[in-house]
Amino acid sequence: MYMDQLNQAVKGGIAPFHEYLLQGSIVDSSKDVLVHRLRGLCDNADSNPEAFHDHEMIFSLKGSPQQQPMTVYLRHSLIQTDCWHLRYVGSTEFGDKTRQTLVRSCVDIGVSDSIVKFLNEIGFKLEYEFVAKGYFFHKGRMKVTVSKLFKMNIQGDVNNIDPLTLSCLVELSVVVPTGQEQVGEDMKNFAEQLKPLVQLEKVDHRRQQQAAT
Amino acid sequence: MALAGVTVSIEAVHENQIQEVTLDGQEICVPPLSMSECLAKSAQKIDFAEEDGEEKGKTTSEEETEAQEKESSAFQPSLWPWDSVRNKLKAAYTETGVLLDVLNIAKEKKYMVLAHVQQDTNEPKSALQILAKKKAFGLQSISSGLSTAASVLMGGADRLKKSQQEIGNRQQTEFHFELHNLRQNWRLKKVGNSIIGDLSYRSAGSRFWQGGTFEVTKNTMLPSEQVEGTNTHSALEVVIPSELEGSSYVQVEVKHVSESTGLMHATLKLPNSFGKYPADAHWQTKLEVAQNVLFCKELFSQLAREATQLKSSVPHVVVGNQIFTNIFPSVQLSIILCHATGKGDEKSQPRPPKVEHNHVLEHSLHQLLREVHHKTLHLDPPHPVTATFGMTKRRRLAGPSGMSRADLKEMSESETLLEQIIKQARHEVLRVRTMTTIDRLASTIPDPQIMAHWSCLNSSLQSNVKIIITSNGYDGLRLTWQSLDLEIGTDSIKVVTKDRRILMLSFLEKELEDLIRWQVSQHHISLSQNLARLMGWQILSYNGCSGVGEMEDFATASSIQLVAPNNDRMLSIRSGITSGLHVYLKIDSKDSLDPSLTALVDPKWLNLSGTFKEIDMEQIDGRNFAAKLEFIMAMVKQKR
Amino acid sequence: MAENQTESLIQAIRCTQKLRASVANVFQSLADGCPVEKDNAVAAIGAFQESLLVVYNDFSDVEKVSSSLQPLSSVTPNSIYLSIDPAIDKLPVYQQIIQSYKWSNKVSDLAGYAASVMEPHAKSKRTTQYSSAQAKKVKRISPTGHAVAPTAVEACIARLTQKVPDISMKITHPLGSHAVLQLTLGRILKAQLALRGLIIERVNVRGLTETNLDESQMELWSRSKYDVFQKVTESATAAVLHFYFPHNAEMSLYTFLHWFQKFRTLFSAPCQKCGKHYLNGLPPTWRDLRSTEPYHDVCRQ
Amino acid sequence: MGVVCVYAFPVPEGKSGQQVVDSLQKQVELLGAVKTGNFSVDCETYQANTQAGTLTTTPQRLIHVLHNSEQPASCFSVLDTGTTLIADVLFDVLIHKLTSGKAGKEAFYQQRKGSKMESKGPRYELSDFIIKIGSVSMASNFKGILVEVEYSPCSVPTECWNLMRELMQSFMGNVAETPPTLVKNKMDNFYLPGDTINQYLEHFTNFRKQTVMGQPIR
Repeated sequence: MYMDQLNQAVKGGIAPFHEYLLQGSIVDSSKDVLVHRLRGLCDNADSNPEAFHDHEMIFSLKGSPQQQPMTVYLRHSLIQTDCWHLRYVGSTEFGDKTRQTLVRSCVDIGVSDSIVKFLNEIGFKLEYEFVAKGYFFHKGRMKVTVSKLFKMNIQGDVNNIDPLTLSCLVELSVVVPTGQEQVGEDMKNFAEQLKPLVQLEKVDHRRQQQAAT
Repeated sequence: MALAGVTVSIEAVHENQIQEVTLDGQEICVPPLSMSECLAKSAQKIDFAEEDGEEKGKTTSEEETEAQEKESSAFQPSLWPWDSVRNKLKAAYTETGVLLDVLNIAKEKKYMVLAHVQQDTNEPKSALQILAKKKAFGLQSISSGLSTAASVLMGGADRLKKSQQEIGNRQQTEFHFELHNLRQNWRLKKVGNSIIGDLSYRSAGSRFWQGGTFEVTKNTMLPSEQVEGTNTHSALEVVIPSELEGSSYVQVEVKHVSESTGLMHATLKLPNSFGKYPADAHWQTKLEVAQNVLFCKELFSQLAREATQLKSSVPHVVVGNQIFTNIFPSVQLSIILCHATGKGDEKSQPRPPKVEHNHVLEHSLHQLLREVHHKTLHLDPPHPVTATFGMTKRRRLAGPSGMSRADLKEMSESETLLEQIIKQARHEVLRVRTMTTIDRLASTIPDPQIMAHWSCLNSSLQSNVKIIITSNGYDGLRLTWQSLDLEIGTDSIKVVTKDRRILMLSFLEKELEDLIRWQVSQHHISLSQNLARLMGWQILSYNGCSGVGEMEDFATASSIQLVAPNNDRMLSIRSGITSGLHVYLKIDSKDSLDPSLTALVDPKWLNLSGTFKEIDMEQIDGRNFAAKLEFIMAMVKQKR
Repeated sequence: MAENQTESLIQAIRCTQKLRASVANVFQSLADGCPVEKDNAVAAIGAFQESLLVVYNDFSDVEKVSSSLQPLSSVTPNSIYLSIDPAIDKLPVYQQIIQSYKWSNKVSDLAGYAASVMEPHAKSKRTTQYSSAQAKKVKRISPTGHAVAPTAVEACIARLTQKVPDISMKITHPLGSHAVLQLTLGRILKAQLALRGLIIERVNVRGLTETNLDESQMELWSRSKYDVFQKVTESATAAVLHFYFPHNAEMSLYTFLHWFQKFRTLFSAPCQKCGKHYLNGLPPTWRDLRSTEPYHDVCRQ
Repeated sequence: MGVVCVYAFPVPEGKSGQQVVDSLQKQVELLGAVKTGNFSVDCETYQANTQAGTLTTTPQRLIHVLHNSEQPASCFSVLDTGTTLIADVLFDVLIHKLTSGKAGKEAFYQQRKGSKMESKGPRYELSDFIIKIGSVSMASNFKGILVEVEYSPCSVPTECWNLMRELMQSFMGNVAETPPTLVKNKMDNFYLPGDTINQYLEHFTNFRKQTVMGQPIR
């Protein structure tokens, strides 16, 4: 069943999945409190929070002006080093203001370790890269990550890193097959419970980018 | 250094004060004082009686000034040695002043800590004796003041402690304290005015529809009204939904259909004591029992759902609170949910004949459901963290590692609880059958010996047993062993013999029995073969399936012909599975030789004649066949 | 002097006995009492006096004899009385010893011959139920291979690792104290060996790339999905039965491993009988138990 | 992952491809192999979109995207430089994004016309061997026959080459005299799923070249 759906999607060339996303940030000093709260709220309260340590590289393909640039996000786990993950994120659906969360189509692809070479050879260029460290929680299918971002002093060297800011990025996300709308509500409710500590909101990246430029 | 001139360092004479000179002239020195002792001593030197009212304010006000004061006043006693006597009248007044100061200092910790001085009470005392004449009065006044102050303080502390304890004791029986305890073990929330708790397994991964909410109320009954002897009175009561009251368990039985005719009405009768727990049981037990009821219900409903959905050649039957399924022909597995409400509506039911409840299977059922729960919660965390969540690591890597179709298929397969428990039950039945068969054969067949070696590492679906067939007294001779390895699976037994023959046996005991009996008959032949070789006899022929003689019920008899070293005696041994063991001996006698053949020169031709005669093995001395055969061989040879 | 000593000792003992008897007599008569009659009284007193006199005499005897005895110093060890023994030279001890020595030498020689003569028979047969004394002795050494301390198992495995270099071994204890050996044979296969003490209870052979579906299931129980490894498992099981020496578990483990390491050439060695690799979809999956040469399943006999 | 050898089986003159396939099938069945369904390996080739303008910075690369029914969860992409990427099947979506223009914009890559090749046929199992007899077609024209033999328990070619050769020669004859070049180059290494795909790609490229040689350029 899953395969059928997938094949259809592949043939149609549309991403079969949508990501619902809320973002926020918290200063380092309060991070422990948040982690503590999350442990209580999420599943597996009995075990220690799962730590992660990833290296993310952002590649983009820019051709002539007639061509729409294309960006992909490549993540490599530094804990399970055989795991590489390529992600393509579609444009955000903003039309609907009533939506509780940011919704965007996405394609998640597990890839083998030759991916960097492959991307370079078909014309992709490395835009920037960073290292993310932090904790992962889940409640049902909701993913919560508390990650600290580090900038890399030397390109490609994941050990020589410095923290980017004095705060942590908090993300609440769910990836579901197209057409499951009630997820947003669940996420909003969950975000409410973290309220005084961290404000999870839908972030308009485009507006941010415009503000920056 | 040298150019700068000679440096002269000055230090105090290293000399200790002599405390006592003993009769033999030895000097006992006062050990040098440490810094704190020094301070304590100089503090004691202060004649507080000397201080007047003006200074009082200063001492309390500032630490540093006080310290300075101390230093300056430290020498006063020596300057005014006799003044204390003169000021006797003034002393009474000053004393109270000092006490006030001390209390001030003691109360406000920031000025001074009293601990050090108290520790050194012994030492000052000896000093006190020496200085007694000089300033006995002043010091005594200080020490008495201090002790009064200390006792006041201690008294206060004691009272505080006592009151604290009293409060604690009182609270233990109180509602809020209990609630606090409850809160630590169970999920509670407040809705309106009532407190609702949840005893379901949802937070542990269960997806069962039935909720397990309970209400927490205050116990209005006073402890005095309680029946004496029950010291478990608690101020808190829990109200459990009626469908979760009582207690329950899941009964698993494996039985032979032929043995119990009225299968369908083998409804479970509960022992009378079961399902009742005192109405005033502690809330913890109540909740635990209720939780168990809920768990059993979930387990049973899950199994029942699977039973109806599962397609099998013999359909599973779900009747009321019972599930029946055939695991082998005429062997039935029944899973029954027993729920006793414990409401006293129990009719005095006749005790049913004791049916064997399989605790192992019940336990593994519980374990299986808990595993399901665990799996719904404990998903593999994604790495990198953006990766798709909800897949195992293996599944995530399936694409990039190019996993084959077979592996993927294997991974996606999952078994239902019912299937798993049926498998386990099958294995269990099979194992018990094998065990009893081997034991029965081992006890009925005295010669050779059958030994079974059950392996200590078993899984719930597989176990191994090695069967070794030996003859008593000859087990040092490894070649004569007949051994096989049985791997008991879920519905068949795989047999590997020592010479690497693979046999698959079905679930029928008969097959195993036949196999072992056949191996026993084979053992006799191989034993004779090896014995013959060792005794110097020759093996003329060996026939694994001899066609002559009595027909066996199954398989075939085997036979072996042996000839003595001198070629004049011959033994023929025939070992059949059902026909038993027969030994025939041929002794050729020259007299019985055909007279026409006497012309033959070569004596070997003489051996052609003669008839085989059966030896009555019963009459031969020896413990078992091996010993008897050896005896025969030796005897026959010797006669020559 | 020694003679005198003993004689006087004997005499002293005798006197003491006498004294004892007389004293006993006195008391006896006292205890018996006597019918008190007028004329009898004097006689009775006389008799009593007499018996007392005897006691007195005896006592003085004892005293006399005891005075003649020399006090024995209790410190002196008994060995001092060796000197009391007669002169060695006069006794035939030496000859006797020589003789018995020769005799025992002869016995041991003959026993040696007998042993060498009887050895082939003895090896072949019985744990001798005839000579019961020996049988009992044999019985007492019951196999202990199953009850070996985990540390001893580890030490044994460490020894075996050196002896069988082709196999890399890892000890795990998945369930309790009994070890499960994880064997990896080159790039060919891996195997699990369930041990009880040092006795092999189960072998399971699987492919190098075969992974466990989930961690909870032990590899020991999941059968390989490849026919070839199932066949090898069967061969190994049969070999375990063959190499089973309950009295020398380490040896049986070693011989098994030694045999098992020949599966290094599972895919590459041709059958010794038909000279081919391939037969019915399988390579030679049997290794001869003695020569360890590869054979196809059907080619081995 | 076992060792896989892929051979192009020649179609003699005067025989149709179907006849050869049939006779091979019969041979394999005689060996005792059991048919276990069908298989397919397909290959699609993409090239950089050169029409988009002269300013393009995209290198002139060919991307071959292959799927093997034996690895249903994977999508293989091979560049003409030899770089092989193995990814989830969802990678197709990304390829689609790369090749489809949006909102009037041009795409980076475009599909080569009529380049889709496929090898399809029955799949047999013989003990631990998997034998696949595939007919290669390019744009629904028959191009030739590819026989794939996999020995799954072993993943080092040197170990099991002789074993495999004996089996292969028993139904293919001299075709399987030596290992395929790709396997020969890494006899002593572990065989990986990507190697199978590269063998197929090599054969596909050969077939394509033959076509080009055989037919005058249009």
